[in-house]
Amino acid sequence: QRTADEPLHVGVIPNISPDQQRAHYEPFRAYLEGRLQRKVELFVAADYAGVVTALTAKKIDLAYLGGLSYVQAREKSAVTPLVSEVDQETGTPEYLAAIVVPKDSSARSVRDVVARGSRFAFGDVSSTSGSLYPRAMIVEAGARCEPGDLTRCPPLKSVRFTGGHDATARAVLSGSVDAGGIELRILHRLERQGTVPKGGLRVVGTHKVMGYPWVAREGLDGNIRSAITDAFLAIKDAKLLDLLRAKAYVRVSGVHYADVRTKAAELGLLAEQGR
Amino acid sequence: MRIELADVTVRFGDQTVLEDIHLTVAAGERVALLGPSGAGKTTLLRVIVGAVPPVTGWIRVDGLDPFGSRSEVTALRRSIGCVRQRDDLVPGMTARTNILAAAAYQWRLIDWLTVLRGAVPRRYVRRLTELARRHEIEQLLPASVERLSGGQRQRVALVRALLTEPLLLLADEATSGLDPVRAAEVIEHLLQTEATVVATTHDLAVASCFERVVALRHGRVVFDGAVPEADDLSRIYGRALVAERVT
Amino acid sequence: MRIELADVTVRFGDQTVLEDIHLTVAAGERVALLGPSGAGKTTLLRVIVGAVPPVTGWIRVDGLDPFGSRSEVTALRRSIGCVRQRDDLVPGMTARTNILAAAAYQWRLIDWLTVLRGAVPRRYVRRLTELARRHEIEQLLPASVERLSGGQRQRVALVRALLTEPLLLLADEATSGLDPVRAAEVIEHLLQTEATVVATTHDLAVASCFERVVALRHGRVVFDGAVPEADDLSRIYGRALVAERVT
Amino acid sequence: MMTELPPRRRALRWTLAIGAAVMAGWAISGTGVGPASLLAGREGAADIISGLFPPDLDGDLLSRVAVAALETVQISVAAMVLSMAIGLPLALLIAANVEAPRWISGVARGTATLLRSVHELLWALLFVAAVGLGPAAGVYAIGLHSAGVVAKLCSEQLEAVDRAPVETMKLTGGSRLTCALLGILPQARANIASQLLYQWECAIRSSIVIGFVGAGGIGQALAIALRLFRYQELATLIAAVAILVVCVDRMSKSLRGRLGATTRWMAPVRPSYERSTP
Amino acid sequence: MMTELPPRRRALRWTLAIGAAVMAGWAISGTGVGPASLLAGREGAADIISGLFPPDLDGDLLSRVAVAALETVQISVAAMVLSMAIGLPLALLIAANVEAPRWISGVARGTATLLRSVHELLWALLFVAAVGLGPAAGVYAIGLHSAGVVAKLCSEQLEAVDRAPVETMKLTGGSRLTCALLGILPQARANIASQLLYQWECAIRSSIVIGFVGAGGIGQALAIALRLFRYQELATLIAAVAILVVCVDRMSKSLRGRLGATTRWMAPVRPSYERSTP
Ligand SMILES: Nc1ncnc2c1ncn2[C@@H]1O[C@H](COP(=O)(O)OP(=O)(O)OP(=O)(O)O)[C@@H](O)[C@H]1O
Ligand SMILES: Nc1ncnc2c1ncn2[C@@H]1O[C@H](COP(=O)(O)OP(=O)(O)OP(=O)(O)O)[C@@H](O)[C@H]1O
Ligand SMILES: [Mg+2]
Ligand SMILES: [Mg+2]
Repeated sequence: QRTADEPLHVGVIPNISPDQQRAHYEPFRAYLEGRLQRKVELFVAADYAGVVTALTAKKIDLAYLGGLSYVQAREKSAVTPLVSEVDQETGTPEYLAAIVVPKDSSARSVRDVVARGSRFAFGDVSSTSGSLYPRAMIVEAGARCEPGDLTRCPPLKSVRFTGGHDATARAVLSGSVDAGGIELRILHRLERQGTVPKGGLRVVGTHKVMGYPWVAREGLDGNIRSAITDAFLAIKDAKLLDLLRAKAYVRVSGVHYADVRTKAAELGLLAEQGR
Repeated sequence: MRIELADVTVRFGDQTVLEDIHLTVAAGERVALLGPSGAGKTTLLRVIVGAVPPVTGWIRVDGLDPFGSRSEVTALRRSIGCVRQRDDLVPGMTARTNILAAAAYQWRLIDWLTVLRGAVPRRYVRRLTELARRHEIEQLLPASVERLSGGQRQRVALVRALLTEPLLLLADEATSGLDPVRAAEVIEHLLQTEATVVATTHDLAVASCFERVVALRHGRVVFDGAVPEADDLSRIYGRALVAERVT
Repeated sequence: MRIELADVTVRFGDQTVLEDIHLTVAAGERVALLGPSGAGKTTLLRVIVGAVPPVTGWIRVDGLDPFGSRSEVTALRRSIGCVRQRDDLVPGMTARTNILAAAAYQWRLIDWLTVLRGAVPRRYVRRLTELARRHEIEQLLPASVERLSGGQRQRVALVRALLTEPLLLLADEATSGLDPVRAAEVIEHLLQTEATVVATTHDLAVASCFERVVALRHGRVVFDGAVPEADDLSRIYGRALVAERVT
Repeated sequence: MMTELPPRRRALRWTLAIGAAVMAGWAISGTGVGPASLLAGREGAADIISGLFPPDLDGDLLSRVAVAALETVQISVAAMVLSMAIGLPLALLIAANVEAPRWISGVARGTATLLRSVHELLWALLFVAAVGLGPAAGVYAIGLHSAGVVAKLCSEQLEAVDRAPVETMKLTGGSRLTCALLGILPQARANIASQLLYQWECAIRSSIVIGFVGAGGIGQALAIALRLFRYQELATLIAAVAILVVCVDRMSKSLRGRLGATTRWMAPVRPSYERSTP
Repeated sequence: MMTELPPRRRALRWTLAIGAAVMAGWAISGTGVGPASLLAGREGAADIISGLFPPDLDGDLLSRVAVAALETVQISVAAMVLSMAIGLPLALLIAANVEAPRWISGVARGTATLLRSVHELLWALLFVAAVGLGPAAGVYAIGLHSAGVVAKLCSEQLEAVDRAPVETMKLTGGSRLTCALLGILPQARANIASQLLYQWECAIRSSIVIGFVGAGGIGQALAIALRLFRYQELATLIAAVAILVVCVDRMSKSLRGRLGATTRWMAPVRPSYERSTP
């Protein structure tokens, strides 16, 4: 496979980036290169599917993925999570997924949402906080979601995928759906930006989600792995941390994502056929 | 319609195709345009109708400038009928629609609907029937023009030019591809109309039916008068041979 | 090349265009095909070259079936030269390339490269120069064919048909659009070649240069022999008028 | 192509050819395209492809796919209605030989360029905000984008007609409208019809992208299957799209034949006529 | 269009027309497209649109956009090289008037349909597995898809040429190859060139979808801006794409003019010739 002097290929999905800076990961790349003493090539992709495919095909060495995408990749190839970020809002590696309704909705809880047969919107199918956990929450609240056909969850009247968190927020706001699943910190960000009026959406339920892991591909040399882990743990530069939307980094392993994995398997979000 | 050309010169690139043409055709006059291939006959007709701008010169047709304002040009062109040397029927339409299309600028809504139904608008029924009978294309009217033979197409184009009863008829080799009987009939018909006629031809028998013959050679008028004699012909074509061949 | 047609009938839809044609043309014979417009002249030529399949009949050209196996057809067609009634030069190419393209099946790689450079492959230089001089199109060779006048295009098409020195020359109104001098020269040239010639024409003067005239009417042969007399002509065209007009 | 050109144009032609070659070289080397990397990666590709087989032919899935396909057809047809309503008039205004007043045709050209240079995905964003999630947003998004393409492609088909017949109409007094309707359109209609059918095909394919933002149809199913790496299901869906595309392609072919766009070609080499020896 | 048809064909025509109308009605009502919903939603749309203004014209961003645009051009040019290399030979084989042996043209047609009915996004997936993230995957994805489209569109342009010149070549012994190269291609080249330039335009736009594979260029920037809800940045990027598209459109227009695809139209109504009164 790869030799030591070949560059390290890193795949990144821009999750949320700081308000001031754009998704311009050059400082991060330079940092990593400096720490690892080897060339780093960074690919910023807009979609998990591409990064996961490249990771499991061993075309990239390190990837920044959502929890769900990680367990999907784990199904196909022995990838390992190295570190995850400490969230700036919660102060823990976990962040929050939420179910929201319009402010004048009479629904007070997720159970209300389900019981009323609402029209429901998820974000991107493969989003942990916009799809997996909201789905888990409504199932807990009594919806009977089919693992085969993801668009049927009786008694919910209809289930749609909007493709993104902001689209979900807009859909709920405009009333084209009655409730939606969204990542809470993104909702806050949208409120700060003014895209969503403050208080326009009401949170009726939240669930903790294990943070985004940095994942190493199958067969990546152990020395490099630990060097990468150390590099993340050693980030002190506030600007760099801000760019990565983290307070700090903590070591993680597969067990941290066991819950994600079980839920995904139950709800049909893992490919049934495995490899 | 009276045609006046003064000092008309046409160039394509650095090739001078018409040089210093002075020509006046009185209203109602019938002129045959003779000349060897490449002499500029087609170009002259195109200048008159406003399709080829001369580099210098002065042109009036019935007092109107074919390169003048849009309304002037439109008014002028509506009284012109053209039979062109190059085959110019609209493929994919029937012969009938091709003919009627020549008058489309006069159509009212009802005419459009009638033609869409594949029929002939009432105001054109008489004239079309008469013309079609005269040139024996009645059978061919409903056929798509791709199916017609060369001579049949030629007659369709002729009937199309005559449909609007033009005041000026520009006929560019209107009898080529027609058998001698038809050719004679066509010329007879052209000469019967009230229109001013300018017709190019290579057929000396045809030319001899016209009261006036203008001959071009290398873009210049080399003969203008009644039907040319044998020595005029050798001036026109540049060879004595002509006299021999044309019995 | 010897042409034999027996019992050939052609229909388009329910219209019978050629009926029961029996015709034999000996190798080297020159035949003029006469007939009113729509008689089936063009169709007959197209049958001989294998472009229109008859519904019944038997056709052999030099013993080969123009509707036979691919190799048979190819061998046959390579000895045929065509001048078609409808304008068929390839637009966007120069006159020179148009002419050379007729021989493209004989090109070697070097010829392709030469033509791509805009020059004439050596093996065609002599013949092309000679033909172009004879029909006075030397000046026109480098011009794009859209720029040419009707008669100029006609001559280019003629030179194209002659370039390959065909054994059978099918000329569909090859002199239409040409002035009398040129027309005479073209016919003279056709008759000088060694080829079997079948030429349609509406020009009786042209027909009279041929040793044999075949006339069609409504798809049937109505005359076959030497140059027709006036009463034959009225049989061909269906009117006595002809005799009067052709002086 | 094979003209003896004046030296100036000849030089220009060479410059252009060399420029194009250099550009191609720059692009290929810059993007790292090459057979080596493809060969090296054939395993990864083979993995994915083998993952596609056998396609999932489960009855339940098939019936869902059928419903989704119907929805896709519905979306694409509605989008085509919209795009024809907007695109065809624009095409008429743009085509140079229709000779619409210069400023009008300039505006039409600008509009068409704008419509088609904004990607369906971005139009979808706008219309999801306006009319909410669902097929309607998809229809507007695809329809508007496609209107721009229809305007461009059809105007070129209009421009490609033989000009002699149109010129004759014009020279004998035909107005711009009659020339367009009776001279240009009848000549171009077969090619326009086939461009429209091609656009329909594109609309069907575009609904895949639009499925990603929740417009429904096969697109949505594809998006889900893709995101969840359900390759066998993906294979079924790809096949469904391919079948739709093939159907439209067939229609297009037969329609072109009927309208006479394809050269009704020469006699068959072996016709089925009776041969009687004389 | 305006033919007196035999009753059978006439009935067929009516059936088709009514069928099309019914289908359109079904599609429109089924997708809920209509002016009412648009009117109701104009605020949402206005919100998004106003969010786009003012476009972000920050110097740093602009320079990054310029680099991205260059990258996009690079990707799209490389993709075009690929798609021409595959698509043009297929087009020749498919075109009915080239008369390639039936089974070969059938295979070519099938290949082209397959290539283009698989969406770029799915091709991208395959090539990400093969060559990893990056521009190369994007080039292959766009190139292959586009090859299918090139094959279809160009084969139709080949079929649309005047058949008389080709027939003459054929009747005097021309082989299929010489007929294609000397009879068909020269007639179609202007329209083929413009179809290729249109495909280039499409390749530029497709690179948006290809942001998926981290291929770089404006596509990636757009995808990211979309993901991060940066609408003002999005506006800048949309404008950049539009500018590229306009440039290609201009090139296409001038090339068509040069190659003579557009009717070099009649004399201007007011030419600038000297008028001397006699
Ligand atoms: N559009 C053009 N561009 C360049 N040259 C042209 C163009 N049209 C005509 N010519 C040239 O102008 C000359 C005169 O052409 P024109 O068509 O007027 O001849 P003509 O007298 O009608 O000949 P013919 O009897 O052969 O039809 C020819 O040499 C021709 O090549
Ligand atoms: N492809 C076709 N489809 C239907 N009818 C056709 C077709 N080609 C020719 N015809 C018809 O066949 C008849 C004979 O046509 P042909 O072209 O052979 O006549 P021609 O003798 O060459 O006449 P001309 O002297 O006018 O060229 C005509 O009535 C014509 O309408
Ligand atoms: Mg002329
Ligand atoms: Mg004929």
